[in-house]
Amino acid sequence: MDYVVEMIDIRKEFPGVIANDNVTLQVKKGEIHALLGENGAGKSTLMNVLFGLYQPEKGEIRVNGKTVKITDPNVANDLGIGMVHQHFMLVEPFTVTQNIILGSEPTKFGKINFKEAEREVQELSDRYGLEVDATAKIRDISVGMQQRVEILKTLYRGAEVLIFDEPTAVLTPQEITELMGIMHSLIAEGKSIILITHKLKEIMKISDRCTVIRKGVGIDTLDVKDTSVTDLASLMVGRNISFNTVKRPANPKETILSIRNLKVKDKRKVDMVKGMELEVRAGEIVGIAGVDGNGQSELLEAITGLLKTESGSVRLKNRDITNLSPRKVTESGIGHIPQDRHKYGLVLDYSIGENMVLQTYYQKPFSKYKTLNYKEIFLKAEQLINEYDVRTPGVHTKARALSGGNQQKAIIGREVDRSPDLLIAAQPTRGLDVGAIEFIHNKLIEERDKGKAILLVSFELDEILDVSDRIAVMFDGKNVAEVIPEETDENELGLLMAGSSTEKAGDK
Amino acid sequence: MNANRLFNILVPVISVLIGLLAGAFMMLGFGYNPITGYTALWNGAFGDLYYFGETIRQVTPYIFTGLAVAFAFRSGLLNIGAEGQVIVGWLAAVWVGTTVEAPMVIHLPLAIIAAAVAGAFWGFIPGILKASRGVHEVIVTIMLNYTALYSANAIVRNVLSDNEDKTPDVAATASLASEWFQNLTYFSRMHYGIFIALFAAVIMWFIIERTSMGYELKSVGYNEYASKYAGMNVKWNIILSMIISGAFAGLAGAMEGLGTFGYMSVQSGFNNLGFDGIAVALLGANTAFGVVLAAFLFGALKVGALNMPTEAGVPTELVDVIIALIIFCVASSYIIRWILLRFKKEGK
Amino acid sequence: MSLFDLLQSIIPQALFFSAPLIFTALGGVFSERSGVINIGLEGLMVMGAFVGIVFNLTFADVFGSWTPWVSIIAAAVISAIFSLIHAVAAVSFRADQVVSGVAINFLALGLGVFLTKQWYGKGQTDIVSQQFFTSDIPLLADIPIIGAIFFQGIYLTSYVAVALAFAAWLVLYKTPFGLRLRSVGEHPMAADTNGINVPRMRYIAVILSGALGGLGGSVFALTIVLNFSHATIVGQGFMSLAAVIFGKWHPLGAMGAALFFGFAQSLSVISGGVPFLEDVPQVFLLIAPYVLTILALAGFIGRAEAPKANGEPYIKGTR
Amino acid sequence: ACGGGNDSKEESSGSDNGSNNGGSESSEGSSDFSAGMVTDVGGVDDKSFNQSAWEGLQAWGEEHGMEQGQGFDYAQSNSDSDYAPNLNRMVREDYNIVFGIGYKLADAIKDVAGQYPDTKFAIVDSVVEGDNIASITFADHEGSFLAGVAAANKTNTDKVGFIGGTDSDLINKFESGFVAGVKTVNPDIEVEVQYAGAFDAPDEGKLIASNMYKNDIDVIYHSSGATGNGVFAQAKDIKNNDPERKIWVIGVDRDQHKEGQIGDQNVTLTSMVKRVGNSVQQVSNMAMEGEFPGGEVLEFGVEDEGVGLADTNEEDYTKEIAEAVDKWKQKIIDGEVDVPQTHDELDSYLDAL
Ligand SMILES: Nc1ncnc2c1ncn2[C@@H]1O[C@H](COP(=O)(O)OP(=O)(O)OP(=O)(O)O)[C@@H](O)[C@H]1O
Ligand SMILES: Nc1ncnc2c1ncn2[C@@H]1O[C@H](COP(=O)(O)OP(=O)(O)OP(=O)(O)O)[C@@H](O)[C@H]1O
Ligand SMILES: [Mg+2]
Ligand SMILES: [Mg+2]
Repeated sequence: MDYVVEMIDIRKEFPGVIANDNVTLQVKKGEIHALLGENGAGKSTLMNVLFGLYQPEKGEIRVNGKTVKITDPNVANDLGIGMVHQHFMLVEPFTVTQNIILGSEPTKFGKINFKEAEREVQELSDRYGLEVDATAKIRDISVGMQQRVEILKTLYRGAEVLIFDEPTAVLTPQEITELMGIMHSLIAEGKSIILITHKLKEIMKISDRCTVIRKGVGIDTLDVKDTSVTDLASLMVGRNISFNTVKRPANPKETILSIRNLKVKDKRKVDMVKGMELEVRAGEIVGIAGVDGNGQSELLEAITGLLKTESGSVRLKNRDITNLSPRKVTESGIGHIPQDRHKYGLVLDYSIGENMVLQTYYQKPFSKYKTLNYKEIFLKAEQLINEYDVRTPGVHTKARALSGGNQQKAIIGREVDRSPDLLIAAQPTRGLDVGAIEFIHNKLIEERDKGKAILLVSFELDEILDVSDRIAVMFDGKNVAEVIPEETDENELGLLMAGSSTEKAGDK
Repeated sequence: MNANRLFNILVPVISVLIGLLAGAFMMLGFGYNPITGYTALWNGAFGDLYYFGETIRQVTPYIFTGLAVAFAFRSGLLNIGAEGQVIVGWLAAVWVGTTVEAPMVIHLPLAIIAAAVAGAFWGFIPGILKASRGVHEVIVTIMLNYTALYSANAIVRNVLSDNEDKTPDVAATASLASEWFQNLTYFSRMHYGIFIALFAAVIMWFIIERTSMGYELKSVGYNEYASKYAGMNVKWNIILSMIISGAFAGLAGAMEGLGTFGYMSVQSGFNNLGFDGIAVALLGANTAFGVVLAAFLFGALKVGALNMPTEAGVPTELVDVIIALIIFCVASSYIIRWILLRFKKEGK
Repeated sequence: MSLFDLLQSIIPQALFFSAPLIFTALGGVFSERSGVINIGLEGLMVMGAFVGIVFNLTFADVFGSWTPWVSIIAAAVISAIFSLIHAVAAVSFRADQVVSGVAINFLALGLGVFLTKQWYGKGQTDIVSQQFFTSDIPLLADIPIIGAIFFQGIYLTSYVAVALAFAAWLVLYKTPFGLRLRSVGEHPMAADTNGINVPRMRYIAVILSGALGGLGGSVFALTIVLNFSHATIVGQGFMSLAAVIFGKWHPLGAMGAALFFGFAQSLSVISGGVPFLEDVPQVFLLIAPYVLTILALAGFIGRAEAPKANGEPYIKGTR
Repeated sequence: ACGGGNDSKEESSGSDNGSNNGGSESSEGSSDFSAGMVTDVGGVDDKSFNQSAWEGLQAWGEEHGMEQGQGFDYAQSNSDSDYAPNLNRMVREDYNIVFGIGYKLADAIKDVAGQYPDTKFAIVDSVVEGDNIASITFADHEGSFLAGVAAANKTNTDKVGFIGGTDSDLINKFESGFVAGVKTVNPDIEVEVQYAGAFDAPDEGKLIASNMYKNDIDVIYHSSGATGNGVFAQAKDIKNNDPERKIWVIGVDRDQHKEGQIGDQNVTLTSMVKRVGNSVQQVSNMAMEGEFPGGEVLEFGVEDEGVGLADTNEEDYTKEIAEAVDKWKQKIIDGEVDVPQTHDELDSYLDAL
């Protein structure tokens, strides 16, 4: 009856793919409605249809009971639908205000009235407690604040229904908590929210109802209070999922990686790593917990040779590898699953087969006398694709055409197969669905059990707590505490990551 | 995937047809008989062995500039500077050809290598600026074109000649000219360079498709971050790509300096070999084999065009318009693919 | 030569030489700010020169002394229409923009000379009878020193160019249109989700570049060359492109760069009277603008950041 | 019209060529004779000697009742690499004599003439050796000398200028003759010489001219092809602002009177005219009559009106000037002055003054 938004029997096709197949979604006024599904299930597509970016082949959309045709985002805006996209839609060199007013600028004599706009933005920000600086440039503000700008954008346009597409994937635990607070205050103002996320716990915590999509088909809509995480997961994947990563206790041996007093500046010459100490031993997984921006990326880039260090040393199996070139580092026995798989992990325009030898193409048997042997290359690729369950039409398919999860599996296959002494995994499951996450976690543990050293960096505490044997907390460029997962919890970790009471935690 | 192959062939073919069709309509519109016009074009390009020889003569540098542009393209760089690289290559070849004395086995290769090195150097500048300072290669190469033009003119006039408009002829020991070809083709200027050009195409194919170097170059072109992550030297690959590209273009200059002309003269403007090379590369889908085919087409169009005013009264510029339209079509291949897909769908 | 004499001979010349470059470079700024690379500026200038001259020759009797002004407007209009080809290819057909620009250059020259031969029966037109003339700006010309340097013997078109640069700055940085145009060049998808019609903005920008390139070409033809042939525009478009980049994609920057080129050019001509430059071989002065641009790009003017989406076709729904 | 000489044979044999009386051969034979020319990159409408040559060839065709494509024709070169194929085309279409217009074609003529010893060739503005080649040259320096005389007689400021295209031997010939002419009349007159570096840089031409006029130079002789357009543009602009200002341009190659028209005034004082057309017409007839001057160098100088000054601008090119010019012209013809052709010759000429 009092649905604000109804999408009925929506069908959307892409060449070769039916992204949405008669999906129905009904959102009540004042609720937080979660949308759940595996990677590629069709969630973003459905929301893009609602926001007017795509036109459905079939189906009906009603807003406040009235049938509408949303031909472009302007129409959606006019209907009070706003969207916070998975990948932020912000113009980096512009200010916060410019981004917010873009497309509906207040003018005076034909000129933009920036004063007026800034005042309005600040007012709106204060009203919802978003704490946004209206005059700052986007490129200078944190990811969390960027997301609040996105929210402001929708509010500025008078959105009554807000769509959040995986808003928490890029946020720190603290920011996630803040975001949930913001969502609650939005609901309190009478807005409705559609939330896409893979994090089932979040859904349980915040949403009222939940719609599950599987492979483009709408499966069910349920009241969240009547269900459980396990139920949701099996609905989503279509089979039972075990959440407690099963693993035997670690059996650490000799030291593989040892980092001493490492100092690194980032590309803008800002000190990011300020005296890092760390050891990783064979047969253990060391997790680095920490809020984004505390030097994790720079630490990894320094280890792998992508960034030059200022001082200190990195030793691998007692060999000094400080400031070696990336290739030398790789050859000395490090595998690296990079944080940004599209930017670093893959050459998207190469076939998946060619991507499989990105680290080894110049070695035998793939290359002899500097001439490539494609037979060997594709043979290897086939083997890895089978072994790591990479779902692709074939080795000649471009990496670009694979879904995120499968791209990630390909990278992991490539890196693990080289059997490095140290495997660095940075955010290996970011944005992936539970099925893929399970697979990857198991792989990491399997490698550990084979006696490899594993360094895991993640912003997701669940992951850190589930997978690691030992946790190093990184704050302000330093290793501020080391804890054992069994002896700690999210709360304590959260505090450590925020840099508070290092001593107290150290005592423990 | 097979369909993709088919498109890759269909798109250039359709583009050429559209270009020629548009040219025909233009002739009709201005009161010429398109059949007469194109017959004149055909005769001017293939009418007899002389014209055929001249066409090959024109094709030779086109293959080189096409390869130059295509090679850079494969590693994500747009070499608008083939024009200037041709000029410095030409200059270097003639310089060696006119000032060095040596037996042919040394002299000719030396002159050719000089051209390649000069072109490579002219490509190295935008390469290193891009690699070390992130300066966009398009703008640097454009600036270098003019720099090459004016500098070469000054050198021809003041260094290689005594204030004249052209250098002396290159020594016979450095000449690519072939009496045998000339006799065969009623004294066309076809020369041995065509073999070097075809060989260069094979080299390019081999480097790009079969070597780890080619793998790196392409990888850097697609994604320099991933390449760096994979341990490739991104900067060096950018430089290398421009060096090889420049060397190809420099060799086009050698073809002119040692083959077609046998000297270098003061150029009042660009000879467009480099800019035409962009069209050749594009039509050839940036592959070595495609470049050779496209070079034949453009060579024939250019040489055949000269016959149009005399035989059909049609201004030669018509061919420039046709070539421009072909470039548009190939560049807009997306829309051709789209239409083809539509046809295919409806055909089902 | 005293400094005053030097300035008085250089500045007005630099201004007249720069004006066509300023017009065209402003066009380049609009186009590239919207995310469409425009290597075709040269061709747009050729088209402008062609139309400007042909119009002038044809309608000199009708418009009398107003002919040059009407001619450049006609040139702007026709070039704007001509630039649609680039817009269609680059925006709608997702063509490689650099390549499409190169094709524009070929097409303009081919078409221009073809039509000239068609209409005049020869490869170049006659000299126009109604060209632009310099004049002294009333009042301002009488200001001591400054007047002589800046306001005597100046083409009005030079001032139009300078004024347009400021207008372009206003439009790009102070109006909704400008904000939208720049957003389209930086992050078209963001613009799209904000309800901005990306293709339309890009079309408008390219058409503007056509109009301004047409102005540049016709002003060049009607102040300097006075007829049209294959050699009327030889590199001025590429110099304008250099000015766009040298000027960091900013209208005032582009103007500054164009003025700098004009300055270098006129310096190279009057070098004879300047003690230091006297002994420099002419070729060095000839290549100076190009080499300086390279050097400037290489570091002396700091990092010039192109609009982020420059050169990328916008395809709805891809990431 | 399609086809070259081959087709024209049959067709024109039926046409009326009774007016064709210049030939020593039969009228049937004379209609068999055909002449073609290959332009340099300037094209037949370059307002310079390509055009002049073409006009000459057309006049020759008219004289013998022919039409373009049937008895005479031209081939246009768009780039330096087109010369050889164009010459070949002409030969292969059985033209009996083929002209190469401009020194740029010298090499191509040399090659092609060697390959086709049975065809007659003529090169304009250069000297090429060969039994089947006639070299047509012009005494540019003599004409320029007269231009210098005119300029010296006209200048009120005692400063004149010379703008050259490229600093080459050919243009130095113009410069030397001009400077010699000026200094001969009045050694105190300053001559400023500047080269634009190109024949197609009107912007450079305009800048240079602007600078020269600013420095009180009042007569500029340009020998710079299309670069000269800029010189005329500048002169006309000055004239427009200040109709009283006395400044002039001296044109080159052909009468550039039209280029100088501004309102009811004209800034073209005179032009150093090269009558390329005459020479082409003349040599064609010689060839047709079997008197082809193969292997010879024909220099067309002031004596045979090959070069001279245009007197279209009656108002400015006064009787006094004309008389002075005529006086020196006679001295050249009589061999009293030996006009310098190079910088070296100029230096010794000036020393001897
Ligand atoms: N622009 C597109 N072109 C072609 N296919 C697309 C496009 N966008 C999405 N798809 C396809 O539609 C399906 C649904 O994609 P969608 O992005 O909606 O999934 P999702 O549920 O949002 O996944 P994720 O959780 O990874 O964000 C996928 O199979 C995908 O391949
Ligand atoms: N150009 C394309 N052609 C075909 N399919 C595509 C293309 N781009 C994206 N897709 C499809 O879109 C789907 C959704 O994208 P995907 O899920 O990989 O993004 P993601 O998981 O959100 O990754 P990330 O979070 O790293 O951006 C994938 O299944 C992929 O097949
Ligand atoms: Mg999604
Ligand atoms: Mg995703």
